[in-house]
Amino acid sequence: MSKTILEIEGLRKTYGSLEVLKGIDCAVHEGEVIAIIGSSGSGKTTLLRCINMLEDFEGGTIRLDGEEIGYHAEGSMRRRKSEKDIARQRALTGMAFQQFNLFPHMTAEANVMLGLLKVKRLPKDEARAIALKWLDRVGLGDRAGHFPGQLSGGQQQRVAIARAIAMNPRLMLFDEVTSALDPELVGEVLQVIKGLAADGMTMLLVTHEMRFAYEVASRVIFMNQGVIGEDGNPREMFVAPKTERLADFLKTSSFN
Amino acid sequence: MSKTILEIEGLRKTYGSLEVLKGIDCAVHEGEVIAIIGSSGSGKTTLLRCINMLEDFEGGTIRLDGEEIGYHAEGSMRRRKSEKDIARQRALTGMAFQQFNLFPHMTAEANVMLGLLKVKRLPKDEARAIALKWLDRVGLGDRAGHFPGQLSGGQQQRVAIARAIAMNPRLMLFDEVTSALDPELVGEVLQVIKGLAADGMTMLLVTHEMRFAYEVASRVIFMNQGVIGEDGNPREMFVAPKTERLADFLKTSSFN
Amino acid sequence: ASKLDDVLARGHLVLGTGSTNAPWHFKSADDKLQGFDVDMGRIIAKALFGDPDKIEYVIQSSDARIPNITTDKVDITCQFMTVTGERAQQVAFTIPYYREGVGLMLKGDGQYADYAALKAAGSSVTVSVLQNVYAEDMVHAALPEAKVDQYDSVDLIYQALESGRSDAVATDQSSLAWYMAQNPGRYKDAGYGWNPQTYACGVKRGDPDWLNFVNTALHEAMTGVEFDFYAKSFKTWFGKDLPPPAIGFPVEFK
Amino acid sequence: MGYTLNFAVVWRNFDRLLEGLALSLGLAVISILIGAAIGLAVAFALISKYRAASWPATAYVTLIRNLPILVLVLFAYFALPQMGVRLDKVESFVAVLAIYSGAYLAEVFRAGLLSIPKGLTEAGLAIGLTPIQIRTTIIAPLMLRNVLPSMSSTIISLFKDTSLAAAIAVPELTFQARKINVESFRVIETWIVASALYVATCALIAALMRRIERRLALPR
Amino acid sequence: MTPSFLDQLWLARNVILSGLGLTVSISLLAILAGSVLGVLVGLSLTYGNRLIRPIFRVYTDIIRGTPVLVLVLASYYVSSAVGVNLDPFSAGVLALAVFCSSHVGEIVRGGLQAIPKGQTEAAKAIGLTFGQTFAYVLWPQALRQFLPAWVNTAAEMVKASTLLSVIGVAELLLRTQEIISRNFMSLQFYFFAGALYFVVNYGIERFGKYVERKTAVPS
Ligand SMILES: Nc1ncnc2c1ncn2[C@@H]1O[C@H](COP(=O)(O)OP(=O)(O)OP(=O)(O)O)[C@@H](O)[C@H]1O
Ligand SMILES: Nc1ncnc2c1ncn2[C@@H]1O[C@H](COP(=O)(O)OP(=O)(O)OP(=O)(O)O)[C@@H](O)[C@H]1O
Ligand SMILES: [Mg+2]
Ligand SMILES: [Mg+2]
Repeated sequence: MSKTILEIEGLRKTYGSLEVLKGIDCAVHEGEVIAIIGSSGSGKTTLLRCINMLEDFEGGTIRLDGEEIGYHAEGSMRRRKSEKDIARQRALTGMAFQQFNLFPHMTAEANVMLGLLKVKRLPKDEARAIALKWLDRVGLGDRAGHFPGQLSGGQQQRVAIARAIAMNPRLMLFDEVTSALDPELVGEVLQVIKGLAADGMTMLLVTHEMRFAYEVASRVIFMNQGVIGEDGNPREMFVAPKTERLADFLKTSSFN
Repeated sequence: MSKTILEIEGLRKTYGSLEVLKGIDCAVHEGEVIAIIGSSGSGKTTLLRCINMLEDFEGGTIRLDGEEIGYHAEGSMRRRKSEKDIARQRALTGMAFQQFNLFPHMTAEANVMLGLLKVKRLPKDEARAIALKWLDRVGLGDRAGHFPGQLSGGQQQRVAIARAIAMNPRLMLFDEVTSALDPELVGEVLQVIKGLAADGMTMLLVTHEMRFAYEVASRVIFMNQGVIGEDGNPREMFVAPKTERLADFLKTSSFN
Repeated sequence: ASKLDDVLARGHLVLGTGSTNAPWHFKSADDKLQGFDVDMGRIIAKALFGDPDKIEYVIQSSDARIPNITTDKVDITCQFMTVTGERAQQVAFTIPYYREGVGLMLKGDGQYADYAALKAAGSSVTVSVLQNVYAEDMVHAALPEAKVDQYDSVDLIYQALESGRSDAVATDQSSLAWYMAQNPGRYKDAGYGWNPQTYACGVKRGDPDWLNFVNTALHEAMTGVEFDFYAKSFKTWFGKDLPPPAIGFPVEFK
Repeated sequence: MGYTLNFAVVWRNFDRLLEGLALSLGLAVISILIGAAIGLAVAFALISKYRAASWPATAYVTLIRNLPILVLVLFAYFALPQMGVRLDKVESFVAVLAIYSGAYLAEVFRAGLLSIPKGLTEAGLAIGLTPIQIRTTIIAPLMLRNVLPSMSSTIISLFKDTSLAAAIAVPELTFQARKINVESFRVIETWIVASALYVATCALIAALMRRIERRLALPR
Repeated sequence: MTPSFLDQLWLARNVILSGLGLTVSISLLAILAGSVLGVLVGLSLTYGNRLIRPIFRVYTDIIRGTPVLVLVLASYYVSSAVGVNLDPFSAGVLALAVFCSSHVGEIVRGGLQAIPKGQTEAAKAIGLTFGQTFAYVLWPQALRQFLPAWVNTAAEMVKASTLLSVIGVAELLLRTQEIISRNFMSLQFYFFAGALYFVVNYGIERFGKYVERKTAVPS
């Protein structure tokens, strides 16, 4: 098996008195495409947000290419890294959100270029070339000058993905990127993700589309009440779930 | 065949220079459940909106139980009816929208009661009883006092349907009532619609869920570029489309 | 050191006054400050520097008269300040330079002919006055039942009469005289005067040298070597010739 | 510096300040209530698709909002009688402040109206409500909730504008303060106390508005 | 009457113009300084820590509740009490700027808080630091959002500049009163001044609309 990109050990996260992640252990290898499934509130989103340090977490470690994310040890103490360090680390992972979160005051192109210019500090020409390349890849080469308000939901989501990918991240995180879309537009976005998978991009994707998880994922993680309930090959898991929980979940989901 | 409820003749509707409905002819009989399918922009929503006079239209007539909707002849002229008359006619059809459009400052119960009180001018007790009955029917008897912000999308959509149904309409119009919902919540709403169909409610429903159209509809209308492309029995149409257009459409849709 | 020394060292006088009340302190058509109050300042400047023009004016509203003295924004304020005991606790008043009385002005073609008619009309009369010390009591001393409306600028009390908001204006006779002279034939004096008050300049308390100097300057303008200056100003703003002070025993010690 | 604060005169006249404050509040409440009614009607006119409604509404708002209120006060009090309209001083000030509030609140309301999704109107139409019923039962109550935060500062400004009534001898707080000033010359002391009254009242208004906001807030 | 008003107006033209000029410069300075200060206030209100936020909360609440006239008097007299001898013009501009800052502060806070949280998160996710997020993502969006309210405040500053007449700044209103005290044509000159104020404010309003249009994001 290829190199380990992401290593999560004993990850714990609470909101007030609510323990949302109760100790997650998991390793992700280069080129894997992992679908994270599970019922609402099981902690899928929270897991992705911790990996990208959009949430602080109380316990455990996350390592990206061997480097600890967000915290470092100081003696026996655990200290949050500086905002600057964290910003640098965040740039190593790309994230696409359910609500797209495009910057409404910038064109598609400018949305993609922002990180390249300000984080990677590329010269403008180079940034533009990369932005256009990726907008092209997601099928929006002709929409580079459009503002988010002028794009359909599916197009906006594709720009958001291009924005994340253009940073050349080690790891892409997708959080239900199709669930705010009309069914007709879902296809466009799934197509883009399939393309990335074919390119060998390492991806973690939270999804409700079991069919899609089945088709594209090399591995499936089933989250259940803050822990990993099952973890394995989609063909095996979907056909013969080991736990009753997963079997129930698959029954209510729109897979069959 | 039973009594004709709705008769549409030569319906034409333009937005500026764009002709969206190019002459629709169609009759709906009591108790029919008609699924309207067709690609984006084909005029499905516009058709429903014309039936409910949410849009003025330029040509043709729509009759509900024999009474012309929205317009009346004055000599050789066609005149828009008074706002009051139109409001009365609108109350004869119920409509549920993709975006629910619940009134956020009213509880579920108050949402349902509003039309009963203000349009039907029922006494408060009676209105409340009817509202509760319908909320119960859609499985939300225990949520009557909740505000829309406190309900899930699926629950909100069910309240919206209850709000329309409670007015005891002759005809229900549904415009993609499930497409703003997370896949997990879609089932709840479809269940409610199936129940209404079983009760013999006459319904027109625009949908992207081919499976659902197949299961519940007694008749399917395929809209294509502003006209009715095909009209018939779902079993026949889906299995052996007569036109190439419909065949193409079914191929790209998520039916199979 | 005394303010007197400061002023002399500075080379000009800082005078606080207003700019919107004729004939006391107002602007000429070519935007020069003028009026009787201004001339009092000029008399002091002349006594200081031999040049009445060595003045820096600080324009201030009525509200600002006292604070500007107490916070040293001005050396002296001459701005038709009525002398009262209460005020004298906060600033030091100079010797008075004018004695004012209140008069009543009516519209020339108005409903009321004179003071007697006003008084007879009782409470149906409204009088407009400038916000002032005991303005209400002042009006009631002459017209016990009249309604009183107070405004914060002179033009508005005239405006009130003009637009029929009031039936009479009660204010300084000097101001009325000036106004009637500017608008001949439109207004008339009701022919009654009362409520004497004196106007004096004010300086900061606790500086006897400065107060004494200013008093001397004003005194000598009213009775001594600068009498011509004072009399000329008096004639300009009040239209009256002053008889020269009697020669011999100083009148103020009689 | 040589000035010592002495509040004795102010306390002696404190009841006059309070009377003035009461009048200020009265003026503000009446004017703003009338103004809110005007503003609501004008706001609907502003967003109307009929030019016959939107044009006069726009003209009204533009004209009134860009004039110093003092000019309006003087106009109503001194110039209107010469045109045959004669209101007494309180009436004429209330009329002016109401018209002035109307213009400001109309803008506030307009913004609120624009933020209400069109779908709600359509849902109302679909159950057979008339346009008027939709405005009164759905749009107005929702809009009011939306605009409460921005209304609070508008109302505070309008309350403070009651001080302009002093110009036409309405004995509200500023007028009383000035009267005490000219009588006693204790300008600094009087203004300290008067403005403390203004600040306190404004804080009270703001707190009240926040309370209404919380009361009307929709559960989620 | 009419011809003589025009005569008087002609006589007073330079005085009125100088008053108008002063009014415009007071307003511009106050708006500029007040906006810069107000942005700082707004930032503190939005992002300040537990210590800073209440301080600025109290600051804005007090300043907003105080009559501008009192701020003007206070700035003029208090400044001299603490030994900074401000001339009336500077003291007046300072007072207006402080007043302006309390309004702008609230406006900025409102604008920033109206931006969906997702925007910050998306910016963080591509690795922008807080400063960059603010500069490229939050501020430009907030700016568009609060422009209309800011224009209102600017117009309010013009109207508030009249209060500087109390400490003797010869702005348009005081100039007008000076003219009136000479010729006693109160209404005519007040209304003329009103018309000039209208022109200035209307100019600001048009300018605001223009900037709004210019910066509008197509949708
Ligand atoms: N900011 C927050 N404060 C408090 N609780 C939160 C917060 N965010 C999430 N939670 C809670 O944490 C739990 C896990 O949330 P999370 O969003 O990770 O679930 P999820 O698996 O992504 O669900 P979904 O499929 O609905 O998106 C839920 O119970 C949720 O209510
Ligand atoms: N208010 C409007 N102004 C102008 N054009 C409009 C308007 N509403 C709809 N259209 C246009 O009319 C056409 C038909 O729209 P309609 O919403 O009826 O399509 P639809 O079949 O419901 O599509 P979808 O499946 O995407 O909902 C589209 O081309 C649309 O762009
Ligand atoms: Mg989630
Ligand atoms: Mg549609």
